[in-house]
Amino acid sequence: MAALHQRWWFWAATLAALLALPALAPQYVVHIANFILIYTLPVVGLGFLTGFTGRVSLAQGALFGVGAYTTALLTTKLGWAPVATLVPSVLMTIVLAVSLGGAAVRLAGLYFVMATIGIQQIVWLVLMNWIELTNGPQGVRSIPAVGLGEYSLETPQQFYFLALVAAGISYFLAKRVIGSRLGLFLRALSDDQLAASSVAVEVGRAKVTALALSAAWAGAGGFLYAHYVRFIHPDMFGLEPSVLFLVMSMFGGYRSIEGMIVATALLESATEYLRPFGEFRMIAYGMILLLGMMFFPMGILTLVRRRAGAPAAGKD
Amino acid sequence: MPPEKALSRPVLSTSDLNVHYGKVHAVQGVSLEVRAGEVVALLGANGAGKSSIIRSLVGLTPASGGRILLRDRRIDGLSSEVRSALGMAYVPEGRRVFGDLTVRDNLLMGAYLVKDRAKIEQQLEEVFGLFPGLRERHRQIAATLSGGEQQMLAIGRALVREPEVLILDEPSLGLAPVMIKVIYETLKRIRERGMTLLLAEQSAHIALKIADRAYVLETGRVTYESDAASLRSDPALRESYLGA
Amino acid sequence: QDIKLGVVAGMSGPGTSYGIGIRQGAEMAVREINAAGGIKGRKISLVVVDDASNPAQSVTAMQRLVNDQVDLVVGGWGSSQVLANMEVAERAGLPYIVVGATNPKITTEKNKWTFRVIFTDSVQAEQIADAAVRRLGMKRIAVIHDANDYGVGNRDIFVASLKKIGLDPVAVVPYQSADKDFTAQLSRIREANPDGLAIFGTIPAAPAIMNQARDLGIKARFIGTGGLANENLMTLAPKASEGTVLTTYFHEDVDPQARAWADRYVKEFSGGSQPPRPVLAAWEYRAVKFIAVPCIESSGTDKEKLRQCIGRWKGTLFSVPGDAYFDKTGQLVQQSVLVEVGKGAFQAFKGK
Amino acid sequence: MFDQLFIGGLATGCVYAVVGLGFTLVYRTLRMVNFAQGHVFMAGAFLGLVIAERVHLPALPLLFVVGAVAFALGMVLERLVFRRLYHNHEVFIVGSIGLGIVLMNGVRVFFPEPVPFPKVFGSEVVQIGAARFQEGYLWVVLSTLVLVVLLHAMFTYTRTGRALRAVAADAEIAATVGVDVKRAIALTFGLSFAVAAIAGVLIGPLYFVSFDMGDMVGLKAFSAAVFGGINSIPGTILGGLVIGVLENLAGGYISSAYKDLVAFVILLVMLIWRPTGLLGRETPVKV
Amino acid sequence: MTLLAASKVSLSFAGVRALVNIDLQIEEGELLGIIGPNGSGKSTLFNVLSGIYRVDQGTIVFRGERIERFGIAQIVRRGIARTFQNKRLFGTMSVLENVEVAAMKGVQGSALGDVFGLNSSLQARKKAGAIAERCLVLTGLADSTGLLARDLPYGAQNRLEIARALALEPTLLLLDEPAAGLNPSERAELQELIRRVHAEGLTIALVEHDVRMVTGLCARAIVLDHGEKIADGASAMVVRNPRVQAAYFGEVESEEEAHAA
Ligand SMILES: Nc1ncnc2c1ncn2[C@@H]1O[C@H](COP(=O)(O)OP(=O)(O)OP(=O)(O)O)[C@@H](O)[C@H]1O
Ligand SMILES: Nc1ncnc2c1ncn2[C@@H]1O[C@H](COP(=O)(O)OP(=O)(O)OP(=O)(O)O)[C@@H](O)[C@H]1O
Ligand SMILES: [Mg+2]
Ligand SMILES: [Mg+2]
Repeated sequence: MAALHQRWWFWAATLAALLALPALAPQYVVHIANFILIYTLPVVGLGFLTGFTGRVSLAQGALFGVGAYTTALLTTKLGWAPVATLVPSVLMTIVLAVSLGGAAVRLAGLYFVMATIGIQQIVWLVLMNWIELTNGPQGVRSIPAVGLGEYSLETPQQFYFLALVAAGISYFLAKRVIGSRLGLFLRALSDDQLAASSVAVEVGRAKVTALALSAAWAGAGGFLYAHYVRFIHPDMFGLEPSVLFLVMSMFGGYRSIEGMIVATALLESATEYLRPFGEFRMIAYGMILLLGMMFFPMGILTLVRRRAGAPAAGKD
Repeated sequence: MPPEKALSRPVLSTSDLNVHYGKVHAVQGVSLEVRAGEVVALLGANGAGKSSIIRSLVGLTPASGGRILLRDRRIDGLSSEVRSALGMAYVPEGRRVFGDLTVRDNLLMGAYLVKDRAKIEQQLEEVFGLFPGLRERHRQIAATLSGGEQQMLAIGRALVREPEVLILDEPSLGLAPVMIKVIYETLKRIRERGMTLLLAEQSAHIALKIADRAYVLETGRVTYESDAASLRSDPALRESYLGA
Repeated sequence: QDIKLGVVAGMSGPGTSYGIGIRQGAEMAVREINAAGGIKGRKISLVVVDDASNPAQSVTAMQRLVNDQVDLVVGGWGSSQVLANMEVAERAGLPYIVVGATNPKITTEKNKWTFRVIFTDSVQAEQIADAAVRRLGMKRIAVIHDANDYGVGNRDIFVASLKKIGLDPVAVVPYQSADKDFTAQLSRIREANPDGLAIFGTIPAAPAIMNQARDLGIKARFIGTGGLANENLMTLAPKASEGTVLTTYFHEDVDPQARAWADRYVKEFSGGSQPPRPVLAAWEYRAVKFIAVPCIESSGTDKEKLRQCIGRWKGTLFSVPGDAYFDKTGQLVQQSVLVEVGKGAFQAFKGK
Repeated sequence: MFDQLFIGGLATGCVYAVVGLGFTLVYRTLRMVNFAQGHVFMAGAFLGLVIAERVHLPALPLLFVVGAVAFALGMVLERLVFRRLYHNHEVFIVGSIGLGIVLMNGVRVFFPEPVPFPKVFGSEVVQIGAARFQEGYLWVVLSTLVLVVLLHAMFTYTRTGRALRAVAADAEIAATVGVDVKRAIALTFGLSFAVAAIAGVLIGPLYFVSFDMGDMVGLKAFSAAVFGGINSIPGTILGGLVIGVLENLAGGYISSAYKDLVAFVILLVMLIWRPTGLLGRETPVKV
Repeated sequence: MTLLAASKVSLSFAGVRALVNIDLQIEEGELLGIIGPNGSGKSTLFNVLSGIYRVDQGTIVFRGERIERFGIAQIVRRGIARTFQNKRLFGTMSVLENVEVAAMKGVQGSALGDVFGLNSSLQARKKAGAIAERCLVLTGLADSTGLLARDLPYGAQNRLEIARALALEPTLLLLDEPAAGLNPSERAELQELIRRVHAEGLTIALVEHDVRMVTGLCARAIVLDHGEKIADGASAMVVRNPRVQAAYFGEVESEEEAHAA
């Protein structure tokens, strides 16, 4: 009765396919795979917040940007080695998220959404207008590639394994988070905050922790992104990616990390496989979201799960 | 029980009613009937399926098999609001008042299908007369009422429209003895006016005080059916079916 | 085997109308060349990718061209997109001629494989500053600009050029591309009482600014650069745009060849859903036909040879007065064109 | 300058408010946020454009016709689309974002460029003190007032309004007292579409209409609705006006690059001070 | 020894005086009954003791510490647990998880530490699991651990509330109408359960409308009416008090009848 993703051979096959990809697939496909792997970080991170505390955030794109900008500026302006900037990027993102959003997490539902829209706009405006620091609308160019000793990860193939390892680590850590005490607390408080506090859950602390974690994931993702694309611009971190990340974190199924990853792959590559639609491409994209939710409201993963024989969660 | 009532036609009846929740078979082929002017009690332990039957009667949970008749009309398949318009009123389990609305607005919602304003006012007065606590609090937001006050409100909401069939799921829940008395007095009075009542209760002895007949349920099946008098008078019977 | 010509541009998103112009220019050039027998018997096939006017997607789009093994890329719209996707071309060693991005940073000395035919913001902003003071006699110039790279780049050079001439702008205010209401900015400008208002932005903000400025009673004459060089300016601000003076990338009345080409272009594409927009189409067309094709003819498709050939290119292009050539940063050096809005159309500027 | 900024801000604020009403209406009955609302506003503007260009109607009838058509479309879309999305909030958010994308790109196929809107509200410029503005602004302000008063009265004092509130509180139980819940929700969507479309027609002649006009306005309108108190119709209006005026004043006096930033920072600070919005009222806890 | 002492506690809501100058002492190891008509302030009293409402006036001392300004979680950590009259379960979580959350109270160290494996709280987690098990067995829910809390029948939800509160291993347990929705035999079981945990040394305050249960379990009872304490003493005496009779049972009701109810 185990769902597909609980069988060992499924994992073995997935792993083999992932490892073989750069050798078999054209560079362009590897390139898209890299984006997918990179994006799984902010998406899974956002999943902690939305799926597990019930708080919808539209600021994840901005936090992703903070990670990217931190490493970009440290490497281009101060000449740090890229590997040395991973920790500062993640820390910077956490600090910013907690200082801007720490007070906001106590807000209920929609008020939190609106606060995150505010945070998103503020970060974007600062990236755009604080020209002395961020180069403003010129963006940051010539960001160095991540180097491992002599070897530097220039091509999509080379970068792929870094992205894969990062996504893998993020996946397993994420699983640990939601399986941990913290995960239990977060689910409890998203069901009923008052009841959660009356069983001794420090609601405020748990929520801020969730926010910090989701920021950490975004920051790490931003780090990878900056060193892969090697040019960043404020518009890459506006509301659009925030909405995209939100959609990716919800499209795959309620509280399912695997679902988030599958959704990221499906939606990030959509712009490519929908190319035949030409100017109707975006319409097709919207249709995927809309019809997906209309007909698979428990998430697209239910497709797989049903086939594997597990009962679909049923509620009248 | 006056004999003419025993002969009167069923107002509400089910035959071979089934309810499933996923794989849980909560109601298994229940047939019951409530005749005009009668008070029928549904008794049974926790999880026996009383609420499931009632929810499928009022249209909140779809029946997975069987039929439900209101007078001679088949109503399973009809939506809740249509059943309500046909004369059913419902006091849900666990109060479920409209939390964001005031007490008064809650009662007005009970009278949603009543068009005659004067009539509504008169009914409101009657409910407030019954539950003076609610009158004092008529502008309070229902969510902030005490548990018992909410229960009174839920009952009041069903009474304002003077329904033909009144279905109550554990009306005594959370009420103080004095309030239980008031409510059962009221139910008696209503029934005298010819209203038909179906009543689920945990505490058999309260329900049996006014019931004409009772069905005892166990894990989704009717295990015993009789007139209330025999259950009332025979402690052994009560003991064996109701554990009390 | 065909020669593969890559085109990247925004064919959806905010740059749609420009992107489609670029595609049309390429199609026109390629059709003509193939009809004439191709290059040494080899046909050109076009690989067009849409980057949705989005910098992140632009990287993917260019990667796709690299993957499809195109021989060179002619295209690119939007400075943010080009700044992002040129990194890919540089890394892959793919010759790339940019036609639709004006940010000076694209051609610095760091770019090896990237060239640009359209002139930069710096040239345009400098020329319009000069024209404003010397030819239009403006004394109190205010500036309103988009806060994006285009607007900020123009503003910096424009203000610097004014200073060189000895003039300070009376007000400089930014707006965000998505703004619809400009009363806040324009109120400040009105306080400054300017006689010229320089607008560095694009459609639809620019015509909206013009309309609202007139509503607020600002009488200053408008000036601007290539961002305004779009027929929609007159559709959206029919009255307010009258008299605006701006630099543009192409004008059909500069020489008869340009006129003939423009007529052909309009005839060929006016049936489509897009209104014909010759400006960037002209650049794409000229870059393909007069720069890329001759180089492939002489140097073949070896990338390094092709790159060197383009770098050495020198010649004439219709609508460009005099000779044009690439400088050592890969920028095509040329004279720009000044136009004035009159009777709902761009006219070659006839002022002093 | 203050007059100009203030009046300009009021008019923009009114637009935020009216679009925000669309959010409020849906939220009040469904407890969900329709992320396509901004695009409905955009589509409404184009609907108005098409109608105004085909049949030359005076302003008031035009508003009525557009409102009525949008109302019908809202009911239809509810039936075909939204009804399948009530499952939970996540589904609704993603689905409505998808719908927004479809709407926006659908309109783009027909109108890839910004289009001027016929000046149905006149093109005169009115001067009050030092402030000058188009006649259309007056229409915006007046229509906003009328809409708010009507909707507020409907929700607060009528039987239908009460039923909508009851549906919001507990749809199942509302059905058992005789409320046709599906119709109530369809009505809500009809109203929210009508309101958004009217806002589109009001703003069309002031600016241009373009397929992407709903993005920013939708965002600001959402903020306005939440900020004012998403449960409260007067709150939405207040929220809209505060945001409109704030950003205009900030743009005029502080920095136009940071005008949105100023507005959002103030919103954030105020939210922390009043976590349920200006006029919002969260049902108090009672356990 | 006095475990909890409230003195002169008052609270009103927009004109409704929900608690008026309440003085209350709960002795260690006591099982105190609290009765009163609907809306008399019983739940409000619990809300005040558990930190959900702040008092307008008065002090609450628990084990020598003033707690009336403490937050909810702080008070639980001091050892006061409660159940809710209107069930507040974690609906989308399983029965087991509902109880586990509470049992985690005793686990030391930051929750984040678990994720990165910094502190080996595995032992503590196991202990929490054991506590949860025990509470579920105690409340007769051992068979339904996998069900979602929201799918439980009403009566079982009640027991889950109790199991969750017990898993907090409190010193003082506040039960708000635990018998509501139970049938007579289940009431008997519940009564047995309460007696057992009380015998293990837990101090309990019980709000109940089932007077027989209150008199059966509690040596002492207090009666609230309109927010005021109108009686305090041996439970058998208290229910005979004429003022209580009038307010709670209705004038004509005899005690026998009340018991029958
Ligand atoms: N939504 C649901 N999903 C799954 N199972 C359910 C659901 N609702 C009820 N059940 C199951 O159906 C059975 C009957 O429940 P029901 O609520 O009808 O009992 P009841 O007799 O009303 O009990 P109580 O007296 O406790 O209210 C129970 O075993 C319960 O677990
Ligand atoms: N948040 C609130 N706002 C307004 N009134 C409130 C609030 N909370 C409680 N009340 C009122 O305070 C009074 C006491 O309520 P409480 O819930 O304590 O009663 P109770 O004794 O528990 O009654 P029951 O036995 O019916 O549960 C009630 O009249 C109630 O309406
Ligand atoms: Mg029940
Ligand atoms: Mg209570």
